[in-house]
Amino acid sequence: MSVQSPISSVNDFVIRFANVNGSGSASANELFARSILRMGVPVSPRNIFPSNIQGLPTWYEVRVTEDGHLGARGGVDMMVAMNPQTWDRDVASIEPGGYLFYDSTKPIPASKFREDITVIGVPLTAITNSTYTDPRQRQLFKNIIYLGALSALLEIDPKVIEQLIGEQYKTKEKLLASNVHALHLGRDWALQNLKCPITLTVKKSEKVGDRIFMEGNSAAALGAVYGGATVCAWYPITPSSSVADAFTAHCKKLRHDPETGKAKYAIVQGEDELASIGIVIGASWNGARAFTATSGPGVSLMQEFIGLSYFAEIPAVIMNVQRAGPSTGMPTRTQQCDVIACAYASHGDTKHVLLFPEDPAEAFEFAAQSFDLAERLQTMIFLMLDLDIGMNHRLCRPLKWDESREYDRGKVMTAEMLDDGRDFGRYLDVDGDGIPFRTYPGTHPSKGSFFTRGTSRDRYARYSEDGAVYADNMQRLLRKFETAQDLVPRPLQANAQKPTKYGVIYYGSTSPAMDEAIEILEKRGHHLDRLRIRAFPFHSSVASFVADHDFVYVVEQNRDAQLRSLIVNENGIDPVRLVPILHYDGTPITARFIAGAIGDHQDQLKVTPLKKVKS
Amino acid sequence: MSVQSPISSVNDFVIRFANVNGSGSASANELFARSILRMGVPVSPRNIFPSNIQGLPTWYEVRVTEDGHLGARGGVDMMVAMNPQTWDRDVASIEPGGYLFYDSTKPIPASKFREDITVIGVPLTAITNSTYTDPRQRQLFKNIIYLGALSALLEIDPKVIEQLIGEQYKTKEKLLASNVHALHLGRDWALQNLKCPITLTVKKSEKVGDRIFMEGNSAAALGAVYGGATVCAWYPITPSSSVADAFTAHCKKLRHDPETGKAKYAIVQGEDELASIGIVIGASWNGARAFTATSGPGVSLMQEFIGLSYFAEIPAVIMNVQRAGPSTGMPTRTQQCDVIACAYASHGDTKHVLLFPEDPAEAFEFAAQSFDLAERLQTMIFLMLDLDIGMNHRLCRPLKWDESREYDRGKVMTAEMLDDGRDFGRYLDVDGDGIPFRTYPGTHPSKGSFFTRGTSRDRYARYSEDGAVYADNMQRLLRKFETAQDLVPRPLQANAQKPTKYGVIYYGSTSPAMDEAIEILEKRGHHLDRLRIRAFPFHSSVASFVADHDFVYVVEQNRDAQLRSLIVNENGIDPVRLVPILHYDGTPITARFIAGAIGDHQDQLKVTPLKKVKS
Amino acid sequence: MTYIAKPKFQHPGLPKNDLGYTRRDYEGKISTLCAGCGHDSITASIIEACFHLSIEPHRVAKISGIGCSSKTPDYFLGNSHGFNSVHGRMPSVLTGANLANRDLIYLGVSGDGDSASIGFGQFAHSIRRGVNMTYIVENNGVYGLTKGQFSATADRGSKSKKGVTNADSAIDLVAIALQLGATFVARSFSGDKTQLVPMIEAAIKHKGAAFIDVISPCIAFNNHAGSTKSFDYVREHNDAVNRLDVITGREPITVDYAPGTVQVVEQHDGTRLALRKLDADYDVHDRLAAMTFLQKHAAKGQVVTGLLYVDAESEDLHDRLNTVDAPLNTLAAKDLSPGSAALDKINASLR
Amino acid sequence: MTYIAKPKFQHPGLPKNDLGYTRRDYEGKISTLCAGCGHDSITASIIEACFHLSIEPHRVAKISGIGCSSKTPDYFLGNSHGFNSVHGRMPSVLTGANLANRDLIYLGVSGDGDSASIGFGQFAHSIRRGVNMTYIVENNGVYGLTKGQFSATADRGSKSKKGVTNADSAIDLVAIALQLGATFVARSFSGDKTQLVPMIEAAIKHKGAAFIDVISPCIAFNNHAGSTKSFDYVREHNDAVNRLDVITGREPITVDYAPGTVQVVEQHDGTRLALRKLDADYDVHDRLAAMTFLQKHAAKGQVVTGLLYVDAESEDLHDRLNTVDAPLNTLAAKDLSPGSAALDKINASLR
Ligand SMILES: Cc1ncc(C[n+]2csc(CCOP(=O)(O)OP(=O)(O)O)c2C)c(N)n1
Ligand SMILES: Cc1ncc(C[n+]2csc(CCOP(=O)(O)OP(=O)(O)O)c2C)c(N)n1
Ligand code: SF4
Ligand code: SF4
Ligand SMILES: [Mg+2]
Ligand SMILES: [Mg+2]
Repeated sequence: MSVQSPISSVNDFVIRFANVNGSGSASANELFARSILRMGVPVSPRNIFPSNIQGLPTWYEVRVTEDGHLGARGGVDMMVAMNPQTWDRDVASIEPGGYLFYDSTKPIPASKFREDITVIGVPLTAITNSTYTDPRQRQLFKNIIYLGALSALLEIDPKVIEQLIGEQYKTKEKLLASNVHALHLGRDWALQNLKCPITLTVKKSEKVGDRIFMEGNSAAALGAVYGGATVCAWYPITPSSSVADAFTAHCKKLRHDPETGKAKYAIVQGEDELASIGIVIGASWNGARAFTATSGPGVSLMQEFIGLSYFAEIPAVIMNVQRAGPSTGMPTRTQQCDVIACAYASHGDTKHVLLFPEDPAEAFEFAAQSFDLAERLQTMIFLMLDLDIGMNHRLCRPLKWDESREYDRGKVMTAEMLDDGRDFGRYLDVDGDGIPFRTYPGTHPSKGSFFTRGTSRDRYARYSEDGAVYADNMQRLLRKFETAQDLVPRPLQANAQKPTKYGVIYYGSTSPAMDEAIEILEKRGHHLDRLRIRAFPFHSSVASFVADHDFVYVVEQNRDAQLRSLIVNENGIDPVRLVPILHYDGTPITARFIAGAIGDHQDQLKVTPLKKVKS
Repeated sequence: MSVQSPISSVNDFVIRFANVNGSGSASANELFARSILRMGVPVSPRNIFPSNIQGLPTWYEVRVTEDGHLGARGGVDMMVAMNPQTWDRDVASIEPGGYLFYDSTKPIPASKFREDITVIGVPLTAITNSTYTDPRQRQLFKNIIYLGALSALLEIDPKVIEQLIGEQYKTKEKLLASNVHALHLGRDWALQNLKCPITLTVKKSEKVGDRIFMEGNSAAALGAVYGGATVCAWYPITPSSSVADAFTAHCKKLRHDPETGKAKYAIVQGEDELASIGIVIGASWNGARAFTATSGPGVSLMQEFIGLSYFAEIPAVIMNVQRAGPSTGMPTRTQQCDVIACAYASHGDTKHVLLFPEDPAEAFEFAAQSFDLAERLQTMIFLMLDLDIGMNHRLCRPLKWDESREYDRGKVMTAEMLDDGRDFGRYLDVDGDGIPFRTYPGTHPSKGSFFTRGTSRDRYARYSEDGAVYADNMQRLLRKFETAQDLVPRPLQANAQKPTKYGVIYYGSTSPAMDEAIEILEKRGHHLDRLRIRAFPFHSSVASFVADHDFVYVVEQNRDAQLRSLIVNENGIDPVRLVPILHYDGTPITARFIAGAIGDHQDQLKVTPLKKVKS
Repeated sequence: MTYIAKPKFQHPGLPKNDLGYTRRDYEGKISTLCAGCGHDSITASIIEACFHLSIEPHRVAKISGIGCSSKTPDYFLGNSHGFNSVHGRMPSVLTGANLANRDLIYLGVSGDGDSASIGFGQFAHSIRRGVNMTYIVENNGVYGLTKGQFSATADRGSKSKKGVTNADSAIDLVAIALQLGATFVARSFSGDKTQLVPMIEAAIKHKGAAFIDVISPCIAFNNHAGSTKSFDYVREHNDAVNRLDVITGREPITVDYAPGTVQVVEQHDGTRLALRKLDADYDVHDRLAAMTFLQKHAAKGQVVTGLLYVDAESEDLHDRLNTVDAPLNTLAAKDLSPGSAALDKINASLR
Repeated sequence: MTYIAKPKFQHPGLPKNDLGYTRRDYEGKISTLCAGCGHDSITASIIEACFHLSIEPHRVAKISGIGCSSKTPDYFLGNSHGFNSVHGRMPSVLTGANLANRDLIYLGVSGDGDSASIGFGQFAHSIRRGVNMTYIVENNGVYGLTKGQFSATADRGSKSKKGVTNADSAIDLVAIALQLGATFVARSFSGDKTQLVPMIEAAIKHKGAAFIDVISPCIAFNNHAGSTKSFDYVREHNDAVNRLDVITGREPITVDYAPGTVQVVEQHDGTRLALRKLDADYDVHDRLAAMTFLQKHAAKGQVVTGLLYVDAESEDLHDRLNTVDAPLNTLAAKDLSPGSAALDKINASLR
């Protein structure tokens, strides 16, 4: 075997499955992850898939992490190499001392292996073909067979897997049995032919607790259900399509009138993103809660409508599941690269509210809240998800809903109020918060109607091209944006164990990698206070946080340090104080990367005089 | 008359014509401006028109300015009040001691006038109706009649006007004669019935020199003709439509093959802005020089394609004639409000080149240059015009063209080069400047072809979803953007007469108002060095300029200090050092406004400690 | 356009409709369009139709894109909410509005540039979906507001005011609407109020996507010789297939029609459309025949007007989506939020 | 899809065309589509057609939008430049490319989502303008690349793989293309290479907007019972009106056709299309009849295929714009810049 001693770990390793897409491996791999979870051990799986439907390489990575480190880690301790196309790359990516698991049916020349890893061959094709004849069955059951073998090698409780299979095929007795059979085919072969277990093992634990395992897109969609969204218009685009799919599924279960069977929602697949956002704006204008889900190219196409939302003050929600840009970019890779495109979306002077959930639980909460914010602020709210939390299952705290919660429909003038003689000026700042009253169409036979336009009008929505009237309105919109600062989710601060002059700002899906990086950095002797930004515009505590530290790192998953730009620009902060830490190759950011980049910078700091540090 | 003594001035006053649009006043008013110009006295006219076709108020303002102050001044010395709709506003806007010229055919109650102005009534309708019977003739000639009366009052040489009429109706003898007749009707009435001249007069001068009088949109279009644009695709939108109109007109005159009569250009009115920019991108991809002209809403719609241009590295030119935003905004008002929308256009990490011409002469030069830049840099170039310079006639230096100038077609690999065995990688940085070679479609039977996409690909344009490959490309694009800094027009610096710690940065149409403001400020004892930015990305001299001054004002015609944001963001400058001076009511910025805002701030500086100055 | 403010005073003797409203109650702001613009006549017809139908004026939502035509919703139904949205996107905004509240009447007003050029996609898809709306295109063959460029409905070979000949094939929105499954398709002429008013009434009463193409000459830019959208041209080439009477009440049809000359169509809500045939062979229920008829006459340079097709059994987008009867915008947290117990179940299923 | 690299070696005995190229010279990268995808058959037909026409492989520009279909230009004509642009915008990109260089052959490849949903406007307007191109829609009734949602060409009442019934009216791109003035309109089936190959050849040889709708089943998401775009469904309902032979040389038509069964169409460049009629009454020059025929058969659930309409006298956008013969992208400063003397004159006129 290898000179290098094998990596030894209980409940803390990374295993990666290299497959071909369309081969049915996804469900077997997910079963693998879930079975560990059921053993009480936290896992964090990630799907790395190509932008096509069938035949190209795809990977499924599972980080098994007793300590609950849910960020990507980097490196692979065990590779399940099922794709000859990517064999070389896959073998190369294994950590020294790691394991290679492969289908040994056909002999593979020795040169294709490595000296410093442990190689485990299982004749998967042979086992499969000796049992199954149907080609599709062969393809599917081979996956279950390797799962069985792995359960033996890693000491995963087969009962747990059986139970999961049982849940999956509740009503399909036959499929259930044949899957269990395949599982044991693999397991038995391994137990009989290999030294089981290896030095990577799973041991029952209690670390999962009451946490749930969910995709961010599904959580956001559920948030929209709870938040009272009734109209969803969307256009398919990776990685956001599953938001609409999930909204449809949730609504089918939760939103039909029990008596009539009728739907308390309307979902329209638009002919494009312009139609989708147009439908959302029309519905919101007319008093329904409406949203769309899209990704970068869609956001680009929606720009004109986003400006209309800003200026005509129409509530609306866009869930932007970010992928690598620019242009078509890498549709199946993750980034946080639309921060500027959303914050300042549309031509002219505009600013928009952004929410940055860190995980599915927050995606649920913020999604529900986004409708309150949209209606309160009468403007566009962007829920900034990304592929990493949107399309991957992530362990998170259980979702909660306060039974007594009412929706904040914002300032809506009713027929009664109009009859009471309330002065209605659609763009009148009655309360000094920049937020005017609106009326729903059809409210009152003779009062409160107005003509909505994206163009020149006065406080009473009457047409006006007067410069002073225009400037007055633009200033009010700024006031409204200031009001937003205190309504959106506040940043969360966590201080280092020791007082420190250094801070770090981060947001969204970077969260778990950041938490883990802090631990690594602390071990390296670097202490940092943390601020997780959860929304734009920034609460005043962001500026204070920067003011309280000599340097603040801003960790982002984009090239151009987009959030940092916003902080500088909106809070008047000297950019030299904000050090960008940027990860933008389309893979999820890792603790190793963050700790490395910040650690190096901190080390340098000790030798470089303050002035020379280039941001 | 008035207690206030009348404003007295030779060759330095502002006269404003208040009319109704569609009434044919525009050409008479332009005749007025041109006649003064022909007397050698600089004028700066501005059209203030509504977003409709007929029947709404419109104003034409002429600043007569011996000193050559071509910016808007603010205030009105003489109002020609031809529109009863706006009478009250118009009368109110006259400077104390100013003049009101009106149609006295119908008596107007005394309460409708002011004490502190000189009122001049001419029974225009009566004079017109006693001579003409046809309603359209009446409408048109009334304008010429007031022009005649004004010529007497202001001492404009009637010969000059006659000559201009002659040029206009060269081939239309009859129209010529009747216009001259109308002119004298008005002139004679005034000479006989009024005290002529008044205290505002025009006197022959030599100050115009060899300057020309042109609209920026027409100049930019001519620049496109000289710069070799062969494909223009556009969609009508105010205030940019006249770019395409002018390009059509120029091409008709200058770009037909003398022998065959065939067109050396193709102009397509797209069905919308998405089609227009798509056509431009397709044409540029295929090796033609192509452009579109649009305004804010169009820029919003083009965002996806702009990202494609950035990432797939397709040259293209967008002439953005800015109007007041956001959303539909005020289509007939001016702003510089799309700076951010263009600089960071599209989702994902993107940056684009912007050019900021100050007047028609520069619009011509930059337009021509934009095609060289687009092809050299293989990216989108925005020519940032605005309504103020785009749709108004502005006096500027004559246009020049170097006969020997060749187009810079950038790095294009030819069949010969390919046959010579040159390594062709579409996205290969062969020269370290970030700019790769491209080939035109159809170049070579077996070499140099490639597949263009807005998505994942390597240096040889082969499909790749590899993270390292992606990041490598994104870094090269940054390098290319750095290269752009030294290719785009440099900022122009003008230092104060005395050494000063203060500077001011400005750009585009703000230019003449800024120059004038400097004079005013100097009189007030404030000395400022000036830097006119002419392009983004910024040349290194921008950062040095800021570094060389304690404070730098950044004068802009938008609400959100957009250029200032760019300077801070791209040059890492402490925002506290850049003081925004913002004018954004849709009217052109004035010297009075700038001098007032900067002057006040400077005055304050003397009393406020540095730290407390809020940007 | 005149700048004299409209007097608020209503003459007590003004005729009232069933709800007690006068025509004045259906008017809006004073038009800022050019004097003589065809669009203003359409505005007048809309006012007349709504008055005649005794619609509650505030129960209409008026939605438009951008253009002279799209400005008109400000000039009628002043007590209704209006939305002058963005260029070419009226259909999507209207679709959304309709989904939010199925109880209002939706009037979409657009121009030919708005609907056939930039908005052709949205036009098509809103019709395919069967959105319950009255979709009016005020078709002048040019972009009025941006000063007279050809739009996509300009006929091939027709001349612009500046003398340029249009080389592109025209889009006939009526033909396309038929092709795309609109359940009510009509064409009229802004100069023919007798035809237009009942047509608008019928469209409003129609359930589903009702499309009316109204040729509406642009006085300023497209009313010259060589144009096929001028008053003169349309008057000369107008070929009306039928005349419409809309009968809303329960009373029997009293008007006397010569036998065989009338086709009566009963719509969902009981409204009956009495169609006096001008072309004897024309059957408003035959989509295919309508398309063929149109093509044939178009080839001869004729402008076919009238109610061209109607499907009385039409359904709308709400039917297709099976939405609840209550307007979605009236549902509150108690109707929409599944509650914490349901959430606990969901949590449990995710472990 | 297979991951084994295609061998570069060409068998010396491979058949060659007039220019000496083998089929291999018209191939591209290895397809990454699903095994059995209809689109791959279209790719093969394009290769065959180009080989047969003896086109210089690098003188074609291949332009597409986004989708599985839009990926295919990478899989044929590897020596041509290709442009996989943005979703739904192939037509505008192609139009621009065509304007820049009238000497290349333009092949636009799109999907039904790409052309009928997001790109419906661009599809329509490029056709109205008469852009000289071969516009192929690889029509599977779904969005393949985003995993099987209905596109706008999905028939009303047809079922998705998940069992959802499509409620919206379908867009028939062929009918719309006819309506919009396309001068060459055809439909075929990816499974019928004998029909498709000459059709592509004829389209390439056509001057003007040539549109081909190719039903191209999606193996992964739309090949089930209930779909009207499955292999089985199309095979069963295919109703071909004619079969085409393309004769490019000067030689007389040698194939023997029964008298009265063939219609010969000569296109601009002398290419003759010999149309063997399968439906005796069908006249490819009658646009109106074609539309009627289509509608009637569509109503019966039939998928009409064949060359449905051709105008041999067609002109293209360059004709309409009267552009010079030399490709615009070859003009240099001396051709384009009017020079300083002209500028001095302009200056003088502006004083
Ligand atoms: C995105 C966008 N592009 C262009 C414009 C400029 N624009 C305003 S109205 C109009 C055309 C209107 O034509 P049509 O719809 O026919 O209306 P009409 O004025 O003729 O009634 C255009 C192009 C705009 N407002 N928005
Ligand atoms: C602006 C934009 N919206 C959405 C997408 C996502 N997307 C990629 S392909 C596609 C649909 C393709 O369908 P179709 O054109 O029918 O091609 P097929 O895959 O079926 O061949 C969509 C919606 C995108 N790339 N760009
Ligand atoms: S420009 Fe034409 S469409 Fe617009 S208001 Fe005037 S006449 Fe009507
Ligand atoms: S998903 Fe459908 S269209 Fe896409 S490659 Fe697979 S079979 Fe073809
Ligand atoms: Mg129009
Ligand atoms: Mg498809």
